[in-house]
Amino acid sequence: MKRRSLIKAFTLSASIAAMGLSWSIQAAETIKVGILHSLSGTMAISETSLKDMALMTIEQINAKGGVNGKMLEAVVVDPASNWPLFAEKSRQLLTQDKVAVVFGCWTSVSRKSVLPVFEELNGLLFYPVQYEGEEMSPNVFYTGAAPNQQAIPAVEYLMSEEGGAAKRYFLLGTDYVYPRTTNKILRAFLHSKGVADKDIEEVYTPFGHSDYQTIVANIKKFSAGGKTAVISTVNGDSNVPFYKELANQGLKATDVPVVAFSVGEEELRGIDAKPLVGHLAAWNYFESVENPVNTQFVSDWKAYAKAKNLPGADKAVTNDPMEATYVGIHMWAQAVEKAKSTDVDKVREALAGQSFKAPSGFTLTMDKTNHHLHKPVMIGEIQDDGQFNVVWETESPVRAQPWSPFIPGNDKRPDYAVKGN
Amino acid sequence: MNQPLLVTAAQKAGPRLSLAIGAIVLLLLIALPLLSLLPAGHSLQVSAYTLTLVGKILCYAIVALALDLVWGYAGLLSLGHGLFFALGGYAMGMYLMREAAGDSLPAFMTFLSWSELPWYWAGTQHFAWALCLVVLAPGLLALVFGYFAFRSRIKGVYFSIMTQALTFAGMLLFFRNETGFGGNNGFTNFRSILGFEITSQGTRAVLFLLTVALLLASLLIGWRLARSKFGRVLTALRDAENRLMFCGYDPRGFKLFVWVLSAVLCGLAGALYVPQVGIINPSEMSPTNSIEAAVWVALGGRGTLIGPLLGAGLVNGMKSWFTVAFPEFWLFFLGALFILVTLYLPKGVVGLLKKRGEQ
Amino acid sequence: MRTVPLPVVHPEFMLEPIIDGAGRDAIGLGQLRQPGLDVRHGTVLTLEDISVSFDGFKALNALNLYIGVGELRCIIGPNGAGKTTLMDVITGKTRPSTGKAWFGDTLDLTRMSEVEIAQSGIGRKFQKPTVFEALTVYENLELAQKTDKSVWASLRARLSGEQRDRIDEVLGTIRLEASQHRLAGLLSHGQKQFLEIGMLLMQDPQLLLLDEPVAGMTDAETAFTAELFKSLAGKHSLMVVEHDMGFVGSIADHVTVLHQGSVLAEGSLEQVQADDRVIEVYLGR
Amino acid sequence: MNLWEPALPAIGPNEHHKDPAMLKALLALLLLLPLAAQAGDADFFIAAKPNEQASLLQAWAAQPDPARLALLSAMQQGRLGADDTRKLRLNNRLRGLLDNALASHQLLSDDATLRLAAARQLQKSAQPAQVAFLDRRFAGEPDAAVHAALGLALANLQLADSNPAVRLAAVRLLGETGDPMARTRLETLLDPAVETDAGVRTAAETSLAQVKRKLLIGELLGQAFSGLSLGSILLLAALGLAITFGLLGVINMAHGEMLMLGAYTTYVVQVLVQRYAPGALEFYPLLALPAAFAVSAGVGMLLERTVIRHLYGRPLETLLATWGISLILIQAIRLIFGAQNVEVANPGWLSGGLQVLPNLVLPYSRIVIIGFALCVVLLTWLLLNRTRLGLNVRAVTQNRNMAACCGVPTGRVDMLAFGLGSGIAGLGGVALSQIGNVGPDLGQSYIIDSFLVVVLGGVGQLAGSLWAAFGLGIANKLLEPQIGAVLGKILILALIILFIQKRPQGLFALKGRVID
Repeated sequence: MKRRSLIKAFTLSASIAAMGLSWSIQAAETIKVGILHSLSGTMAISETSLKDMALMTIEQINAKGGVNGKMLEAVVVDPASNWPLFAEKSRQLLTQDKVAVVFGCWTSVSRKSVLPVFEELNGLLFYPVQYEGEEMSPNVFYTGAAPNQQAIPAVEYLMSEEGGAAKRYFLLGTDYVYPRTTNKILRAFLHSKGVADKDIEEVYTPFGHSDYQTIVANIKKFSAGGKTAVISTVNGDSNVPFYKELANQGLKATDVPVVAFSVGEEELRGIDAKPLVGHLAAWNYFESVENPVNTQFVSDWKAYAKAKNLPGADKAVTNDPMEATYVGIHMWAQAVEKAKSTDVDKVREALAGQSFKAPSGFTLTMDKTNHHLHKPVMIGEIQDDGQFNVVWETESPVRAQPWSPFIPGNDKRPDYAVKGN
Repeated sequence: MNQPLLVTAAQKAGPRLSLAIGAIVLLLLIALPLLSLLPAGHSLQVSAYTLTLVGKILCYAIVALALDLVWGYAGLLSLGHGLFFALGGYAMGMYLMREAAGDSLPAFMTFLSWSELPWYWAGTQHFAWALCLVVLAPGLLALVFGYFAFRSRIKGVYFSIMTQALTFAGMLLFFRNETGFGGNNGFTNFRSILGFEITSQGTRAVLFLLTVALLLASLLIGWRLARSKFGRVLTALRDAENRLMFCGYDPRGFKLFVWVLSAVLCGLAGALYVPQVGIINPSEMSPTNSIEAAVWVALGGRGTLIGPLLGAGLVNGMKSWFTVAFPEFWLFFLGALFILVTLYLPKGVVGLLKKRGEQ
Repeated sequence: MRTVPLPVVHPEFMLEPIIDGAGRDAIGLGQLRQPGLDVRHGTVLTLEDISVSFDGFKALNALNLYIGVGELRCIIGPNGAGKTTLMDVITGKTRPSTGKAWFGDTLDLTRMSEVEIAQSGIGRKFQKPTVFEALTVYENLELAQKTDKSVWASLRARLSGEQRDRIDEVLGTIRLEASQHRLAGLLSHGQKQFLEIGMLLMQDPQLLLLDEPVAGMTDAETAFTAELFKSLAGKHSLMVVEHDMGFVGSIADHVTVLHQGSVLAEGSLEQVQADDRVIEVYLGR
Repeated sequence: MNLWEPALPAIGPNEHHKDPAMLKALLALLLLLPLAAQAGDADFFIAAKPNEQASLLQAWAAQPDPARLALLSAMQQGRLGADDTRKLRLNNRLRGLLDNALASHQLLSDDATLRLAAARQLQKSAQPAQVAFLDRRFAGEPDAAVHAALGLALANLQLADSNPAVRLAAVRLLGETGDPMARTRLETLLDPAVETDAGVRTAAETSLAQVKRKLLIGELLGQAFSGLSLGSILLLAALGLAITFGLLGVINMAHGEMLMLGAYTTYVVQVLVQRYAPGALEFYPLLALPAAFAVSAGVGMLLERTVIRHLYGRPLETLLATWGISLILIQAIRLIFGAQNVEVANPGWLSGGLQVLPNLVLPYSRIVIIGFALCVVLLTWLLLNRTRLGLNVRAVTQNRNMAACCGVPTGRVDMLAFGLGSGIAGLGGVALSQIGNVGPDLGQSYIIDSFLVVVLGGVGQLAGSLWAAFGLGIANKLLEPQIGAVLGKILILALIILFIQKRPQGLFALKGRVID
C-alpha cells in the first residue's frame, strides 16, 4: 500500500519535472516578458483577467511579427496574492528569467513590495491599475489613473446639476492605503468647494467585509440630512454584498447615488445589475464606448476568450485595467521599436512622450516626465445589462498628478521620477 | 503516535550516513553566502535570488521547528504561530522603518498626517531595543495567552481553534491603519540595517549566516530538550496528562515554558525574515499561513527534530517552483501532497526514511 | 472487564472539565515543598460527610471514612457504589459538594489542587492502567521518582547513583528488569499494572490508592501482588478498591463496603460477609 | 457617445448662466402645453437639451395631464412608448424629476393604492411649484389614507408658507411622522433666522422631539434585526460543521468549500432554469435547495469514503488532509467557473424589503434566511434525535467500538453523517448566495467564524451552536455602531477567547465523571 503510493508519488514528480523542463525550453531568439498577476488567492478574482489580456496582446504583437523582428515570450508566474511572494517572483523574473519588462500587480501593497526589487535591479514594471498616487519611480510606468484622473472629476460631476447636485458626501472605503489617500484628497477637495466637515462622513470596513447592514443604515440616516452621494472605494469582493444590501434596503440611485472607483464591468458580472441602475462609476475606459478601436478591441477579446475557452467566455467583458494593460504593452513595444533595444534605460527614454490610439477613443500619451499616462475621465451609469452608459467625459486626456496638490508637502516633490520616494 | 524522544534521538544520531548528510548540508549552507559574494558572471556565483529564497525557507524551517516543539513534543497544535513570527518581524520592521525614515516619520504615518510617533514606537530607532522587542513582543503575548489557556486545561482542538482566533484577531488589528503599523501595506522599502545597505550582497550574506546560526541554535535547544528529563515529561504530558499530575508534576509550567520558548524562536525567525524578503504586513498573520506551518511539520514528521526542517524545505521549495512551472495547477499538487502525506505517511518523510533505513 | 482498549480517543482530543481552585500557584515553576505530614491522631485520611452529585445523581452521599497510619484498607461494593468517585475526591479530581477531607491532621484535600495532593504524598493507580506508553519502562519509573518536580529541576536533572539504584530495586520488585528498555506501550496488561504500581513505589507516598490493581492479572501475579501489598502495609497506608473477593480476603485486615455512595458496613472480611444488609446488596433484590 | 457637456471645470457656474434662457423656454412650453398634442410630448422631450428636459419634467409635474401618464410610465421603463424604439438617455437628476412628475400624474388615477404610492413619493420629492396642484388633490381626495399621506406631502411644502398659521399646522402634522426627512426639516425651523414666528418654533421643538423618539425606536429595531440576520447566517454557515466537527470530530477545513459548492450549485441551477424553464425563474432558489444539498452531500460522502475514513481518531491529521482538499476544491472551481464572482440574482420575492417604519426596511431576503436557518436547525434536530439514523450517529460518535459491537454499521453511519453535515453546509451556501458574492473564496471567509460558533456553543451541541450563532451575531451588531466593524470583531474574538478559557467545553458542557 504505502510502497505503491510512493511509486505513484515518484512518477508524479517525475512527470512534473518533465513539464517544468518543457516550459523552459522555448524558441531561441525571443524577448522574454514577465507577467506578475495573482492566479490564486484573494486577488485572483481581479488579476486573472489581466493575465489573459496580457497574453492576448502579446499574441497579437507576435502575429504582427513581434518586436524588432523578435517574438515576445510570456513568462507567467503566480504570486498567489502573497505580497512577499510578489517580491520574490519579481526578483526571479528579473534575475533568473532575465525578462525585459514585467507587466503586473494590482494592489498597492504588491506594488510597494516589488518596488525595491525593481529599483535595485533596474527592472521595468508596467502597473495597470488606478491607484492613490504618492509615488513616481523611474522603474515603473503607471498606466492606471492617478486620483486627479478619476476621483476628483467624479466628485465634480456629483456636485453638478446633472449629477444631482449633492450637498453631503459619504466616503465609504475598505481600510487600506488607496481608499484612505483618495478620501484624504477628496476631503481636501470638498473643503476647497466649501463643503463643511459635518457634511462629510468617512467610514472604513475591514477586508472581505460582507455584512453591510449597519453601514447602509448609517448611509440612510446620513442622507436624511440633505442630498447625499456615496463615494465608494470599497475593494473588489465586498462590493457585491454592499450593492445587494443597498438594493434590498430600497436605497435607489435617484435618492442616493453611489459612485465607485473600483467597480467595473468585471465586478458587475458578479451582481444582478437591475437594482443598481443609475449608480455610477468613474474610469478612463468603459466597454460601452463607441469607436472603431474599441469595437475591434472588444471583439478581439471575446474571440480570444472563446478560443482559449476561458471560464465564463460567453459573457467575457473588458474593463479599464484590461485596457490599461493593453495600452501599456503596446506602448512598451513601440518604445522598444524606437529604441531598437530592450535595454531598460533606452526604453525609458523612448517611452517618454510615446503615444497610442487607445480603445477609450482617445490617443493616450505617456507623459514626458512623470511616468503616468494622460487619460480621459469618463463617468458611467450602471445599466441593467451590467454595462455602463457614459453620462459625462472630459474633452481631452488629463495629465496625471501623482503628487496630489491636496496633500500637504507634495508641492515640494519633484515632477520627475526619482528612486525611493 | 510517534516515537519517544530518546528513540528518535538515537535513530537520528545513530546512522553515520545521516550525520554525514547533515554535515554536508551545513557546509553548503555556509558556502552559499560566500559564493554569493563572488563577482557577477562568475560560474560559481550564487544569485541574490537563490540566497534570499533559501534564506526565507530557512526562516520558515525555524518556525516549523518551533511549532514542532509544542505540537510534536507537547501535543499542543498551535494554529497561531504566524502571529509570533509576524510580531518578531514587525519589531524588526519598526527599526528598519526608522532607519529608512531617518529623523522624519515613517512614510505611512505622514500619509495618515500624524505629527509624532505613537508611544509604542519609542526607542525603536535603537537596534538593541528593537532586538528586545523581537523577543519580548511574542514572548509576553505567548506567556499571557498560555497562562490562561493552560490554567484552564484547554488543549486539543480547542487550543488550536483559540490560537487561530488569536492570530485572526491580530491580523484584523494590524490591518487597521490607525493601529500604527502601516495597515495593509505593512512595512516595506527598507534602506539599511545598522548603516549597512540592505540590498548589498555583503549584508545579505551576513543575514543569511545569522539565519543559519539561529537554525543551528534552535536545533541544539530542541536536541537538548529532547534529551533532558524535561523532554520526557513533555512526552508523558502529551500521552497521559492525568497520570503525570498524579505523579506530582504540574503540567502547566512545562507547557508554558515550551510554549513561550517556541513563540520566541518564531519571533527571532521573523526578525531575520523581514530584512531578507524586504516586507512585513498583516497577511503574515492570516490563519492560512499558520496552518501551512503545521503542514510543514506534519509533512516532515512531527516529534522529530529534522522532520520539520525537511517539511518546510520541501513544501516551500515546491511552492516557489510550482508557481512558475504551472501557475494554474500548483494548488492541486500542494493539496494532493497534504492528503497523500496524512494518509500514507502518518510519520512524515522522516518516518519514511527511517523505514527505508530499517529495511 | 476493561481489557478491551477504549475507543481510539486521541490524547490531544480528550477534553477535560476545569477544576476550580486550580488557579492557585497556577504556574508551579517554583518547587512545591512536600510538607512533613502530621499524623498525631494516627489517622492518615479523614473523610467526613462527603457528598458528590452529578446533575442530581448522588455519587457519594454523606460518606464518612477514616484510614489509619500504615493500615491496608479494602473498599468493596457493587458497581456504581461510588468507589472511583471516592478516589477522585481524595485525589482532588472531583470536588465534593459538601464535607471535609483531611490528609493527616493538617492538609485539607478539598482546598488543594491535584498536583499539590500528589506532591503531599498521595499516590493513585487508575482503574485502567495508565503509563506513559511512548516512554520506556525505565523512563516511566524515572519520571515517577520522588524528587524536585519543577520545570527548572527537570531541565537540569541528572540521575544520581542512589536514584539509579532505587529504580533498579523497584524494577526488581515489579519483575521488569528484563524489559526495562522496552516501550511501556508494548507491555502486556498485567505488566502495565505492575509498572504503574512500580511508579507508585517510586513516588513513595504516605497513602496509596489502588483501583482494581489485579484486574487482568494471572493468579500467580495476583498472589505476588498480594504479598507486595502486605509488605508495603505498615510503611505506607493503602486503600485498595477491588471486586476480586479472593484477593481481598488474602490481603485485607479491614474492609469497608460502599453502597449508593455511603458506607454500608465496616469491619473484618468475615464480619462484613456475615452482615445481611451486605448480602442483600450483593445477592438480594 | 454624448459630448453635450462643456469642458470639466465649467460645470458648476454655467448652469446659472443658462437659467434665464431656460426660464424663457419653460414659459414658452407652459403656454404651449395645453395645445401640444400628447404624441408631441415624446418628440418634444427627446429633442430637448437635458436642462430643458429637466424644466419640462418640472412643468409636467406642476400641471399633470392624465393623457401624459402613459408616456411618463413608459419613460420610467427607459422607453418613450410601447412601440417607440428611440433610445432614451436619462441621468439621475432626470430620473428623480421623472419619478416626481409620474407621481403627480398618478394622483389623478382612480386606483387608491396607486394614489397612495404616489403620495408617498411626493412626500420625498414634491417641489414648491406643485403646491397648488397638491392642494386641489388634497381637498378632493376621498380615500382617508391617501388623504393623510397627501397631507404630509403638503405639509413639507407648507413649512415655507408665508402664513404662520399654515406653517404651525404643518409643523404639528410633521410631528406625527417618523420620517427622517421631517427631522432635518424641523431642525432648520429652530433657527430664528429661518423661522420668525416663536409659536411655530416651539411647536417645531415638540414635534422634533416626537420625531426623534420614533426614529430611535426604528434604529434600535434595525440593529436588533441585523443582529438576528447576521446570527442566522453564522448559524447556517456553522450548522454543517456542528455535525462534521462537533459529532464526528473531524476538523473539516473543507467545510467552507461545502458552502461554496452549495452557492455554485445555486448559480448553475439558476443558469439552467434561465435556459430551459424561464417561467420558473422566480422559484429557482427552491429548486436549488435540493440540488445544493445533493451536490455537497455527495462530495462530502465521497471525501469521507476516500480520505477522512482513514483518519478517525486523529483529528489534527484530518485538519491537514481537509485543508489540502479545500485547496483543491477552490482551484478546481476557479478553473471551471473562473476566478471572478458569478452572478446570482435575487428573484423578485427575495429582493426589496418590507417598510416597517419610515426609517426601518427589513430586506425580504434576510427575513427569509432567518426563517430558513431556524427550519434547518429544527430538521437537523429531528433527524438526529427522532430517527434511527440519528440514534446510530450519536451511538457511533460516542463510542465507535461499542456501537460496532451492537451491530451498527459504523462505516455507513460515518459516511451518512458526514454527508448530512456537508449537505447542510450546501443548504447554507444557497442562503449565502442570496446576500453575498459567489466566488471561489466564498468558503474561506466563513470557516473561522463557523469554528468559533461550534466551539463556543459546545462541541456536539446543536442548541449550543444556535445560541452561540445568534449571540455572536447580535453582539457584533451592537458593537459595530459604537466602535466600528474592525474593532468590534477583534473585541468579539477576544471575548470568545476569554470565555472559552473559562468554559473550555463551551456554553453547553456535559457534566459527569471523566473516564480514564
